[in-house]
Amino acid sequence: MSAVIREPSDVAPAPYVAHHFDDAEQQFEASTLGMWIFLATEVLFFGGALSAFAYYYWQNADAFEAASNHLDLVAGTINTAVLLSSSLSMVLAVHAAQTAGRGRQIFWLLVTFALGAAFLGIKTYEYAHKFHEGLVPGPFFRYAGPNAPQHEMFISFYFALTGLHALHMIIGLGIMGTLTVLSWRGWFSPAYFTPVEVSGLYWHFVDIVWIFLFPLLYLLGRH
Amino acid sequence: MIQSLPLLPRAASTIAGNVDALFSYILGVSLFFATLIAVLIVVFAIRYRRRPGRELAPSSAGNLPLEIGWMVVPLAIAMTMFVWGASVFVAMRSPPDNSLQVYVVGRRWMWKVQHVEGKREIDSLHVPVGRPVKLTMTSEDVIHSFYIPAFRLKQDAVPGRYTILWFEATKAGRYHLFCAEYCGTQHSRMIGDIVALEPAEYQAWLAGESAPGAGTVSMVDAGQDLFNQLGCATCHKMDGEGRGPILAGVPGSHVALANGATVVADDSYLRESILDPQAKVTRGFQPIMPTYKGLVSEDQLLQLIEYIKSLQPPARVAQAAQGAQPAAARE
Amino acid sequence: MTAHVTSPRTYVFVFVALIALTALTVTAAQIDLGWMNAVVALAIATLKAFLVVTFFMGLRFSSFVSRVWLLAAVAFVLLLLGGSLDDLFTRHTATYLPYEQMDGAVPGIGLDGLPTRPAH
Amino acid sequence: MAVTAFDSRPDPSVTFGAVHPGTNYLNANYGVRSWLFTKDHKRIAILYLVTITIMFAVGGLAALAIRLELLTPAGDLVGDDTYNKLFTLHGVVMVFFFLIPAIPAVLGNFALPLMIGARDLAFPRLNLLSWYVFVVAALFTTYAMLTGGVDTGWTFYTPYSTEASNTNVTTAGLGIFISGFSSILTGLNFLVTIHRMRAPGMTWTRLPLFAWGLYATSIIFILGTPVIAITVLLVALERTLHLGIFDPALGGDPILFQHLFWFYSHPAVYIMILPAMGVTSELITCFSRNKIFGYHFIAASSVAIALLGFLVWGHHMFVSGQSVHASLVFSFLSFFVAIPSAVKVFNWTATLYKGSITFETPMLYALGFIGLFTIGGLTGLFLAAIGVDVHVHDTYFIVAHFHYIMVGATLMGYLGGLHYWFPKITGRMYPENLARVAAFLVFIGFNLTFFPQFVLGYLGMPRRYHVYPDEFQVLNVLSTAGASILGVGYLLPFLYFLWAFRYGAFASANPWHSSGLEWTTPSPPPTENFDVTPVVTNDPYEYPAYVPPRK
Repeated sequence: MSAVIREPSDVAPAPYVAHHFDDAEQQFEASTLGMWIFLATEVLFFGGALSAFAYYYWQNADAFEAASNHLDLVAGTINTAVLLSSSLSMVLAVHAAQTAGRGRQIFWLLVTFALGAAFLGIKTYEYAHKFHEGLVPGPFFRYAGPNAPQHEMFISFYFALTGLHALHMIIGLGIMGTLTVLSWRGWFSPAYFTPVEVSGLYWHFVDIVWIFLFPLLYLLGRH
Repeated sequence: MIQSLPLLPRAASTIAGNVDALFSYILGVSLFFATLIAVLIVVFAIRYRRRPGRELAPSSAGNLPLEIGWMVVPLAIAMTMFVWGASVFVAMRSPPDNSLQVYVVGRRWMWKVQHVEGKREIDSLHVPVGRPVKLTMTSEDVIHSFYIPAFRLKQDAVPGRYTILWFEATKAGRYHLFCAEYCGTQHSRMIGDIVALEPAEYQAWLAGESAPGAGTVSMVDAGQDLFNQLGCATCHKMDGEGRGPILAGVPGSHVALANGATVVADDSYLRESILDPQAKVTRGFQPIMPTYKGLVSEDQLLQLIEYIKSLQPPARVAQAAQGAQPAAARE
Repeated sequence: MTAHVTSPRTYVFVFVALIALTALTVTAAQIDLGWMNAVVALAIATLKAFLVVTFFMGLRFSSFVSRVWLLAAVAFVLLLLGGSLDDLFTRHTATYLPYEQMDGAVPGIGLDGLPTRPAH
Repeated sequence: MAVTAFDSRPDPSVTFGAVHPGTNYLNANYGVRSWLFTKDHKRIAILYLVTITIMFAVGGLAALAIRLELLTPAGDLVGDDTYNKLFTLHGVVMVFFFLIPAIPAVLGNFALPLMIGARDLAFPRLNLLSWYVFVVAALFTTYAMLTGGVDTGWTFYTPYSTEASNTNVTTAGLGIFISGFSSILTGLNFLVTIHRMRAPGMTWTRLPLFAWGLYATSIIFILGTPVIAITVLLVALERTLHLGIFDPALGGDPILFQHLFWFYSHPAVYIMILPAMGVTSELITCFSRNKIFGYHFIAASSVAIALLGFLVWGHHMFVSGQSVHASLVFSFLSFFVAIPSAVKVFNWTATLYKGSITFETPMLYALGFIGLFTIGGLTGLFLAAIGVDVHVHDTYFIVAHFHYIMVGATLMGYLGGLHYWFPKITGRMYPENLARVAAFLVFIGFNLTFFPQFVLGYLGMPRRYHVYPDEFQVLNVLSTAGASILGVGYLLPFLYFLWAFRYGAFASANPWHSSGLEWTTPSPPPTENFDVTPVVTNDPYEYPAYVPPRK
């Protein structure tokens, strides 16, 4: 195979382009594709747990629906709204990075951070309540009604799914904090906003997970 | 040693012939293709090896009809294997209505068999030749798998549900029973015998004494002899004055252990306590009992357990009965 | 650098739609639709996820490969779900019972012991 | 164009033991820090090579102990629990810490950017991170093994793993969970690299077949690994936090665990074999000096195997209590995997036709791969046919089958690739004759070890058996004898590679006269791989045209 030698580019690449990329375009395309593929992995990660949930829901529909009524619908609905709002502020942060300066970037990143923290706060309140009620799997499980084993399994799923989701939220908060610092240092501009864009993809994905968890966990038995 | 090298297992059930025929068919196809590939590679390797003076010419880099051919032909052959395999499998999973019902419970690490007539067996199963037998199985702990190589049959025994296996033995004899699903420490010792008997012998066996092969001595009597012979009675005294706990009433009861836990004194516990006495020491007693591993056979163990189960404490019958109740798994 | 800048007005519209769909799904859950309740809830959730993916995550501007991978991921979850549910739906021959209920459920079967479980 | 066959042996004019001139990735900088903080894919490949070699030694020693124990029917060497921990150690270490990362993380990491004309993988820092994650996972698992071991088998079946086992299941499970991230990051990196980092002119139909194999493998890394991750995580949470997902007392279904487990673990076999197939494609065409036969079909069959691999997991569950309907569907689908596998074997064989074949060590391994893979693949037919599988499931027939595929074939590919790229990795040649001896030892030893196990399995000897009936002894003795030959065969390359790294003759840029892009840059390559970005103008494997005329 004859390797035809291409003339090296005369133009020095921008400082934010890593050495092994040809240009910022290639770097942006690689980074966003990388995040999409990572999200494909995440889909299967939550999908595995949700498949198990569906498998048991099919067998114990009545018990699961009854157990679902033990969850706090108001808290869950508020949390859904909070998380959707954080997605809006995240997308506005990306927009700010694409078009505006540090001030608006930092503002929207901090709003996103605050809404994410609010979500976790409400979640903590819910968890505390469940512990208090004895609706926690294991030796402290207290439930006297019928189908107690299935209730305990539902509660297991509740903690497993929302716990994994909360873990993703905590990682997301870490990313928001990092982005804020980087933005304050003036990293992002309309010419280079790849980290904000990629982090946004992650944040929205965590939102989507909640969009599915909310009806499956909170709404099954309301009728 | 060479005489004991068989290449095919014995075949002793109605389905075994079908399985072997299917096996032979796939083996034949496999041998054909393996030989074809091997011969082609060897011939090409010799014929087209690098030699001085041989011209190096580009050969064809592909051939569509050939590619389609070696996709379609193997697929067609594979489909015959699927249909045959599926039909054998459906037969394996369709017990006839006139099957003899037997119940099997797997537990670590034994097979407990119970015949409808009330006869019980452990790690063996007596069946009549020429009559379909349907096993309904479950497990008390983890997954086990009831495997009879001579019958070419296997089915997992799964905790929490029933699974079914049926067969019809064609030849009288004694066949291996293996647990094929890994189930912990003594998985490889969870084996037994399938004893296929002629119908008349089977009826005689069914009417005979409780312990298979025990002759006129019942398991309880044999167990009592062993109990005295091994010196168990020196410590496990009936009056509570010995260095070991009173054994009467223990089977089936909840035993509080030295480590604070509680166990249900089932057969496995009794067995473990004889073979590995330090594992679960009853609360209030010293871990001084020696192991009887290697000193008692599996049969003798069962006789001992049977004997221990037969012990009746005069004043504690009620308590023992209460302890033997199936307690809920979670309190 | 490829920047597909979408106007904030679009984002706000999508956000409002998402909130409205949340209200709708909470309302629909209160009405007894039988087995359709779960279907409706999942359909609304899927629509919401579609809005987020398309607008907030900008899938409409992203590469063909990204879309293929996203679809593949969803398809593989459905595959896992479908394969395991197919097994579950067609177990005609096996009765599924919790272990505790099995004792005595079939004449002749005696379970004289219990699973040894670590103390919970 | 017809040219005379060509002597491919290394250039004898290079001096033995002298210092290689020029700066390359190995001598660009020195010191521990320059390795532990490297972002160079070639150095990370070597870090992986060292790590998985250690893990291979650990798993291999366990295998040795298992085979020694099985010399006699009685359990006389080790106790029951020790034996169970040994095969679990062997399985967990070999599957998750050797076979899965072996070819992708070592050979793929090293060769992929070179083969497609990139300066590095798309995410070099992520690449280093994935090695660190891998080391942490390996340490976790090793810790679990050292502090009492695990006795569940590598399959971690519930309820045994959640309820019954009193061993370090949680720690080992977390180790596997963490190693999953390493796999995912590696797969992600490969996918993005192949999509976005190809040199100008490197179109999809010019992509080397090893890169196609890595792409197919990465599909499974991305779509399969997360499912095993969540599954072992749920098992670990069940043991520690008392979640009740698989608990039979709550109505938990052990079969569900098996669905989730095999959804990943069946494709995981293809994680091991697909890159080995890619390596074999490279080797067969290179040492036949013949354009690969049916390039498009070999490339497409890799992706087909990766995708079909996700449709067949239920064939591990024919006797588990899975419904008859589901078993029939999974059996039907399983047979389709045979087609792309057959396509590959036929195309490799056809590539030899009218070639100019030489038998250097990599070629011996490639031919050995075809042999072992053919046997392993054909015995897969027995297992897809449910009627036979019911008999041989969980017997030594299965053990033999998956060792032929996962170990025999994969290690043939791995060792073949290691010999093939050794000159590129180190700039030195390995001792050819000794290497050929080792290749024969591996092939003979492997067959002697595992072929008797097919017979054992059909006779009915179940797997994971510590003690076994006397009639199985002869075949077990044969198997153990084979294992000792195999052990020597695996030890030899380790020793002469170490020797050759220091004392081997210098290699030219292209000692095999291969057509690949990686051979256009010096051996060893500079840190940036290519001084100028190559532009590809030809199809791959333009062999007769490429081979220089004989002297």
